[in-house]
Amino acid sequence: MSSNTASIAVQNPAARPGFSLLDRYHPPGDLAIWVFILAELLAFGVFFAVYAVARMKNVELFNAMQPNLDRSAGAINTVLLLAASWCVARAVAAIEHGRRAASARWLVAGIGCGAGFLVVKLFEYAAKFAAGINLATNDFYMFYLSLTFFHFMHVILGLVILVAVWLKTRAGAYSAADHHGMETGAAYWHMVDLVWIVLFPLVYVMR
Amino acid sequence: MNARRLDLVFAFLVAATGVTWVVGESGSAGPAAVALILGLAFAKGWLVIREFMVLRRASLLWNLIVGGWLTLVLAIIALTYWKAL
Amino acid sequence: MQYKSQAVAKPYFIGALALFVAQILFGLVMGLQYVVGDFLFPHIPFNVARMVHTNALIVWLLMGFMGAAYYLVPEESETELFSPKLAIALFWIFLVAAGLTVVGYLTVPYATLAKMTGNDLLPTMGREFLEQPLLTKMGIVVVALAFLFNITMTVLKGRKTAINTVLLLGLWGLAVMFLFSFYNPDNVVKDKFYWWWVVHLWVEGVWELILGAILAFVLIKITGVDREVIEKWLYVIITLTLVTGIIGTGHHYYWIGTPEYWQVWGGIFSALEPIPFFALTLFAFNMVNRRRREHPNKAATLWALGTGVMSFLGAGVWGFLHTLAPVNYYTHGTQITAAHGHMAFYGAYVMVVLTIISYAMPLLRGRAANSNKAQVAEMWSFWLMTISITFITLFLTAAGILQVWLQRVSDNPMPFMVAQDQVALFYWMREWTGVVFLVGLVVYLWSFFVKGEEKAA
Amino acid sequence: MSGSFTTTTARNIFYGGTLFFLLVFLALTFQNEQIIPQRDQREMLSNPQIAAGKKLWETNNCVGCHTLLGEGAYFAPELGNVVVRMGSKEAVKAFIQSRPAEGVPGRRSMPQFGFSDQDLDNIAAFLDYVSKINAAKWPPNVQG
Repeated sequence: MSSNTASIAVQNPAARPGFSLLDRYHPPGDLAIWVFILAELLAFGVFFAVYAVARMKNVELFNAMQPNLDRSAGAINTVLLLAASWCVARAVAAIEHGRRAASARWLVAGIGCGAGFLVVKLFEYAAKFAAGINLATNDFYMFYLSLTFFHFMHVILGLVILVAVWLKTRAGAYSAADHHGMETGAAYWHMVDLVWIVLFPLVYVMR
Repeated sequence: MNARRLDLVFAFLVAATGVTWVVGESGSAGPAAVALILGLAFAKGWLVIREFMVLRRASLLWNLIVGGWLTLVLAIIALTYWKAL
Repeated sequence: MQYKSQAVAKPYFIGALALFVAQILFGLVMGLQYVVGDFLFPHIPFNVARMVHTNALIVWLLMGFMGAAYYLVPEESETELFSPKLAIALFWIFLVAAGLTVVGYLTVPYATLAKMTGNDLLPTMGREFLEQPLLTKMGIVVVALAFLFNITMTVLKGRKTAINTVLLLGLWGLAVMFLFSFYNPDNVVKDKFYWWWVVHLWVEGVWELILGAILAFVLIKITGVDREVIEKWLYVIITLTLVTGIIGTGHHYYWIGTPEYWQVWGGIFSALEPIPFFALTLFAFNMVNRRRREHPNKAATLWALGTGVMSFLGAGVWGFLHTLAPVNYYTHGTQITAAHGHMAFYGAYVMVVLTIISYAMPLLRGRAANSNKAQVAEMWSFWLMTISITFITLFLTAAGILQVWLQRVSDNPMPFMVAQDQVALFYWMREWTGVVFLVGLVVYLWSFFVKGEEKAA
Repeated sequence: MSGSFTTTTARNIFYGGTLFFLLVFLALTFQNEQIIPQRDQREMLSNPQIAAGKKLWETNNCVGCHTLLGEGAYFAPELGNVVVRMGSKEAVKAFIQSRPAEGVPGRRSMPQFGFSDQDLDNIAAFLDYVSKINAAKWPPNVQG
């Protein structure tokens, strides 16, 4: 399939009972991952809304605690995640032109940035744990730890997927004609990035 | 996919993050700062959705669902910040 | 019936239905005790009737699951059962153990039963739904392991499909989570915490895998839709189930001494638990609407669709009603919980077992479907039971709302028993609706004996 | 094209997603174990009466009628806070002792279990312990 129509999944709806409305022209990647992505976005969305409402009910606490967070680490991590997403997007662009080696290199770069995120985050957590902070400290820290930890786990899962995609790329499983699997993994990774784009300003910055 | 286009998107995303960080470090608070940061978050999210997740190639329905998620989440956040003023 | 060994499912289905009758009869006893407090007192006190009611339910559902597995696995794996003899032997062991347990509940005081059955060695009794004596619990483990061995060996030697894989996962999960019933620390908070690993991770976790697999199997058979399509739906549904349901366990950790963060985690994830049930409803209707054949068994189709709708209403909607911590603070431990429990168990698990029985029993009796007359009777029973459970749920919900208001919210909260007297009217209405349910059940059983023109298998 | 919605991908997402959320749940459970010592009054358990009382609670199937911290049957009052509601352990013991063996005509009544004085002490100690667990301010009021 040519690169420009790769994502426009043309199907005969009659041949695919169920999901037909969503199945038509869905974004690149397997529809199954998109159902999963929507479920994840919903979970994060509700989590953000609950955070926002909890903050509204206790602004003083949240405003008093927020400055204790390491905003610079948060910003560095934002850039790392964006860079990882960019690398992954470039990897897909490369494979669309059949440049398998370049695609694999972009993936390695993306994985490196994602791993960098984890390292920065671990230092951040270490500082908080050293200060004796846990989920029971107060509402703000409960949300901070819950949200970032839940996201942290998603970064790990996203990296596992990216590593699998990278291994398959190196093994020559993808080509300009068929890189469905890579698009599937990439879509999930971008979701992890998208969620952080909301999380960072909400938890670290806005007051 | 156009590599140059992706590079430009990435450059914008990093720049927007930088602005958010500066606003945070300056200790700015209040409606103007919140509006700016939320606006930047929306722009960043929308770019990731459209360009990285390539929803610009998907159907309107999909754009409405994922874009709607971003809009709704940011709107709820904006509402609670406004209520808590 | 394509494989001879599928026939072992038959006694399981019959045994399950017999226990179903016992469950309903004791349900009626309890319902009456709610309004005529001294009914059968002190011979069968409420707690004894309740044990029979809930344990019979659990055991007959397990029997239904096992019967379903014995019917479905050979056909999916395209091979005879590993050991039909073992299956039959296990049936009798299970039935006798269940029977002896019930006799024990009814004839000796519970404390004496505990002493007689060695509860002192490893105290596990007397916790809700896990009241079974140690011996029975160990019997359940042995039967479950032997059953799993039999089924797993069958799958291993035959074709592996999504349906039998998911079913196996669900059944193994069921057995593994049951092991937590042997953990009973003195610390009440820990006791309650891990007790839910059995109860919640059963009904809002692994049992839903079993449900999904059974429903998918029946839908393939009665609609003729491509296996490929149905298996995708199955995976999507069970993914959503476990993604929401595992952390959803947290909605039981609000008020039992566990930290407050569970109110957020449990609330968010359990609030999403209706989604897989909604998907299940869509799934059932979608497949039936796109059917490629007209299966003569209309009753089975009705049960399958009913499972989709009623599980969504009972487990999804009624669960959501009181799952958020600010609401649950007031409704926790009231008739609202009872209302949800009744419709959820009926809508999800009772109905899915009746679906597979409805589909498989005619085949086990050598015909493609029952006669039209018998099916009409069965469909009558469907509506009688389904409508009455809906009204039971509504009446209990009304009782619960009133109870919450009088006992928890109002300025001068009433003591429990005073509030109970105020809601007695709803208990009476529930009891009479329960009688209608029993009528529905009788009609259901009678439908097995209705004669008429039958299509050969 | 390998298909836009493949069973293999759906299956992999099922296994991956389940494992993932199980890990998150286990992490939350780990944290739970870290925090509950501040809430569950475990130091009280050095009193052997409480364990004995819990066993009596279980072997008489009290949960078949009552709730304890809201869990159980809804036929009889909540007992997580019964010591507070009745005012003292003595009042609880007196109530249990006073139940008529043949019940009350037309009314619900607790069975007469014929507990010894020691049993009663144990049960009261157990209920007292439960009432001291930090249950996030539940129940809403003393009526339970």
